[in-house]
Amino acid sequence: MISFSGVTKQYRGTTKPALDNVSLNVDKGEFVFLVGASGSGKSTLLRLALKEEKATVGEIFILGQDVGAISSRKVPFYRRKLGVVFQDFRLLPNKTTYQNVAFALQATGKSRGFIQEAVPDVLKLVGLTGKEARMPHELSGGEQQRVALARAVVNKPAVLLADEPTGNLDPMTSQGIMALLERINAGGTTILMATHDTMIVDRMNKRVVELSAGHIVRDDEHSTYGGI
Amino acid sequence: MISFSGVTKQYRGTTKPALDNVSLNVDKGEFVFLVGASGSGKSTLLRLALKEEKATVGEIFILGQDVGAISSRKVPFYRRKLGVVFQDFRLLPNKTTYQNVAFALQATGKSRGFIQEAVPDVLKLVGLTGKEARMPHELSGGEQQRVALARAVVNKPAVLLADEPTGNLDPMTSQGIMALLERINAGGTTILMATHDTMIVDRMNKRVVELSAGHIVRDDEHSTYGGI
Amino acid sequence: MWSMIREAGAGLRRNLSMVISIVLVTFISLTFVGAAILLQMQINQMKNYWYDKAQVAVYLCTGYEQAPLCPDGKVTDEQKTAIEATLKSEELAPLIKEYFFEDEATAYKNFKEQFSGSDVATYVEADQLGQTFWVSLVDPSKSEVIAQAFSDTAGVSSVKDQRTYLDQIFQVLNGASLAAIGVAVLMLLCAVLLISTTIRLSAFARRKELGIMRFVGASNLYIQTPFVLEGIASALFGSLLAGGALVLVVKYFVRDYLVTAMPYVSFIQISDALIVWPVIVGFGVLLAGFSSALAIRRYLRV
Amino acid sequence: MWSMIREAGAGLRRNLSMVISIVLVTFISLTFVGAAILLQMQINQMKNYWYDKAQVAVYLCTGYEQAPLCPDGKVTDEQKTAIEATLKSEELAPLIKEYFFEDEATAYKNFKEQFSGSDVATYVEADQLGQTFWVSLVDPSKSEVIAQAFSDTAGVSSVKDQRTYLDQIFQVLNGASLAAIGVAVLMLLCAVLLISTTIRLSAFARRKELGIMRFVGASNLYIQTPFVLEGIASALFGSLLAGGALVLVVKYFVRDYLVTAMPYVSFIQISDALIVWPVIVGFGVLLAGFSSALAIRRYLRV
Ligand SMILES: Nc1ncnc2c1ncn2[C@@H]1O[C@H](COP(=O)(O)OP(=O)(O)OP(=O)(O)O)[C@@H](O)[C@H]1O
Ligand SMILES: Nc1ncnc2c1ncn2[C@@H]1O[C@H](COP(=O)(O)OP(=O)(O)OP(=O)(O)O)[C@@H](O)[C@H]1O
Ligand SMILES: [Mg+2]
Ligand SMILES: [Mg+2]
Repeated sequence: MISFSGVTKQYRGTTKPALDNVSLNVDKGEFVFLVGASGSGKSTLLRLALKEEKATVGEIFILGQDVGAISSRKVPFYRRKLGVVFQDFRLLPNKTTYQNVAFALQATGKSRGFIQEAVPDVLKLVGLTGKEARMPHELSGGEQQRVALARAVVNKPAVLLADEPTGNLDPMTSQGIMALLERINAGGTTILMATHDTMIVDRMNKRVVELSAGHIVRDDEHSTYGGI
Repeated sequence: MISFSGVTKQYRGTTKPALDNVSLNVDKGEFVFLVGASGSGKSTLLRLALKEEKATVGEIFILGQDVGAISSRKVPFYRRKLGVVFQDFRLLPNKTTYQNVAFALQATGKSRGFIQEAVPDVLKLVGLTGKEARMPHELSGGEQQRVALARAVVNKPAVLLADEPTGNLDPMTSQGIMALLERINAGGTTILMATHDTMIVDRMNKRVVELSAGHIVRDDEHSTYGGI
Repeated sequence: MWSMIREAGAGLRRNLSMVISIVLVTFISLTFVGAAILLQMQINQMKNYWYDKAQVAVYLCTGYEQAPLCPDGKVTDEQKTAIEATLKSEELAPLIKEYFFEDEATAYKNFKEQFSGSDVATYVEADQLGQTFWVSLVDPSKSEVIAQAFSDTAGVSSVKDQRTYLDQIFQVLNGASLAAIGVAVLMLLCAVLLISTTIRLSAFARRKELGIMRFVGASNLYIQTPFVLEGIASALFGSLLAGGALVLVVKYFVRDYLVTAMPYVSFIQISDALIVWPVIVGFGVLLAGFSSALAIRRYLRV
Repeated sequence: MWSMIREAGAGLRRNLSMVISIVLVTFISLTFVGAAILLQMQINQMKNYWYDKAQVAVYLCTGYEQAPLCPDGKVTDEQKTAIEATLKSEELAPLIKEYFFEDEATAYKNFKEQFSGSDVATYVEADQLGQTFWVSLVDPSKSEVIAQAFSDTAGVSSVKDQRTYLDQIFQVLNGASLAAIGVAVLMLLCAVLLISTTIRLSAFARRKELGIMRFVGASNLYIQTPFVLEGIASALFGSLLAGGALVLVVKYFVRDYLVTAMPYVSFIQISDALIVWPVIVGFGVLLAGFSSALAIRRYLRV
């Protein structure tokens, strides 16, 4: 599903690579935590998977596609097959819950009829039924992240990339988001999630990949944050 | 030196005042900590003192001047009598240490001769002799804050306002900045410093004013952060 | 599609003073482009009307000429026959499409008509105008040959190619249209710069939204279209104004004023301006479309 | 001061395409302003030269006139004496500054000079031009009185006020300068909008620095001066170009071309364009200074 082989990424103007000869395989339906200190390269790995950046060396295959070989014209079509969530939600502040989710579908050229069916469904999935007309600032952090999740999964992507999706949330709210992610994962979506949150990793008991200064230093099934 | 009487500040578009009927007197040469939870109004109080914002109700006298009555044309001349430091240093990234300090003097119309005398003096005071030609990104956080402090005191202001000046620094470095502030205070400068840092407040044993939701809830001489 | 138009409208409102500038600059530049086109049309019109009709005049002696021109006084009938023979000669005949003889009475009638209202008309008498052979050439640019053939012929006072008068006028009109093109090119350059700056400002204001569009997989076309529409809309307004201005100029200045002031010149019609209008609008829209597409593409390339 | 100029230079480089636009727009607008000024100078020059010299011509009969004008043929000496008496009469004398009599020989000489190079010159003989009383009026606008006084006088063919010819020319020139002013006003509006937008962009790019300046107590003057300099510098360049363009137009078009083409008209000199240059530059600089000062003041007001 996701395969990195010998991937190195060096940002222009830096001396040390952000990722250094990383190889990683994630199978269909897996739930993988990406952990590591700040600056260890977690976000860089996700950005490469999204083709927001190009790998300096190495090959990345996602959903059977050679990510490095996708022409810039094809990138949007590739990204539609992925879902993404970020720490800072990235909602449009002047659009309601419904519009924020619908926007992602409009932008990918979906028909009005499809949008009118899909959006309420996904909002129900994330538990936001009744809050369709709220603006982002009228929602709590956890609710905003649910909107972002709804937007990410409304296209039914096979892969969901999450970069510290609970970073701005308190433990209770984080719990709710993780439960939701687990449900999405149970539906067959492969999830790759970067996080700092020890508690979450420890409770979930999933595969953990640890990065340190751009190297993978640990890759354990059913592990905890600090555990071996 | 600094006197707030019955000051209320309500930002436009908000329902709760950020400061609510605050009265406070600071004498010449005092060192006062302003503590309180996030959003309690510490920065707002300092901003009112700087006349960056106007009080909604109440009077503020600083250095014998009625701050509310200063015409916008006179504001720059008033500000020259104050020194200010912030958590994020606010240095110009494309100017050296020397230039960052000299800039404050140029902007207030000081002569070239005066600048050439005053800047090395103040850099020696903050312990940056030898680093005059460094750019901000070539300095550690503590050193950057020293540059900001040098810039704040180069005009020999009678009052120094500091808004969480150690907020971005580790405990060791904070210690150095606090020692420097104590030295400046010993030279006769009145200091009003907003902070979150329990350790610093506890060690310094100075007057502590605590804000909570815009009210002064404590005002003790020689106190600690949590103490009564 | 509808949402794209709304986005473009919001962008225009955001940068109102830039948009006004674009409208003004495209208005002025395209007005000058249009003026240059209309001047060329006017030149063509005059060429069509006059240039092929332009003949070589072989003026015969009237007897009133200044000393060296006609030593023998007024042209005699023998001289006239000789001149006509030269026109029919093997040498000249193949070059000449046709010629006709204008006698003194006809010349006077034409002269009176041409200068009616001018003082000169009252001074000139029929016999002063004299007789003329009007020669139409197969190739009107070869008038030199006729001039040479009659340079020393007795009874001929002078040979004049009417085209030399016209060429002077055309030269002035051409100069004016070059000047108009010069102003237009500078202003078009300015329009392109302004459109691309505005598009970038607009993209900067919407950078957050653009970022979201990109990671949800919006196609480049979807992302770029509102910006291109925005560029086109502002230029469109300017070019419509320019076309309108040209129609008004042709109506009030050319048709109402010039046509009355110079009744013997054939001027362009309002219909010509109406043809130029869509040309100008199309040109403005294309230009704006290209420059905004280029600007947004460069801005969005990471 | 030096550092302010450096700041302004950095600001200009940052918004290069805006600055180029400002230069082009001020260039074009001030060229048109200057052209309007020069046209007015030309009108004044022609007025000075011709308008006060403009006289009322009382043309006497030559005998060549068309039927109803001079039923008695050529003017007789008695008629001339009567006409001169009317000019000296109590009624007319106070209105007349001076008059003089032009005989046939002088008229012919003047005519030849004026129309040298034209065909008309070859047709006209001395006795056709006839004799004329040239009347200069105390108030040149009162020519009607003279025309009425001689409307039925025997021996007078017609009375013409030379000013009527001039007024037509002036009307066209005035129209041209109004059109130039129209273009200039639109472009100046555009320049003001562009300058204020650029200043705001510049202030936005330097907002961090401006914040620091404000809390260290920099005076408003110190903060605003670089922005005003920035606005002035870009407009200055455009207005210098405009002045240069006008001087070139006057040199190559007016002095070299028109003066040769129309030797009897008095045209403006290069020195006139050199006077207009500083006027235009001053105008451009003031405009830019005001609009950037206003823009930065509005931006910095919190
Ligand atoms: N656009 C960029 N240009 C240059 N260097 C970058 C860029 N983005 C990241 N880096 C550098 O690459 C390294 C890895 O950064 P990355 O953001 O992947 O870390 P991270 O593990 O996500 O950290 P965090 O937990 O703070 O989000 C860091 O040293 C960072 O400074
Ligand atoms: N410019 C503003 N407009 C509207 N509300 C504001 C503005 N600045 C501050 N506030 C509000 O005023 C209140 C007090 O803010 P202030 O920044 O003074 O708190 P603080 O004590 O400095 O907090 P912190 O420790 O986080 O810096 C908060 O509720 C804040 O949201
Ligand atoms: Mg990260
Ligand atoms: Mg604060």
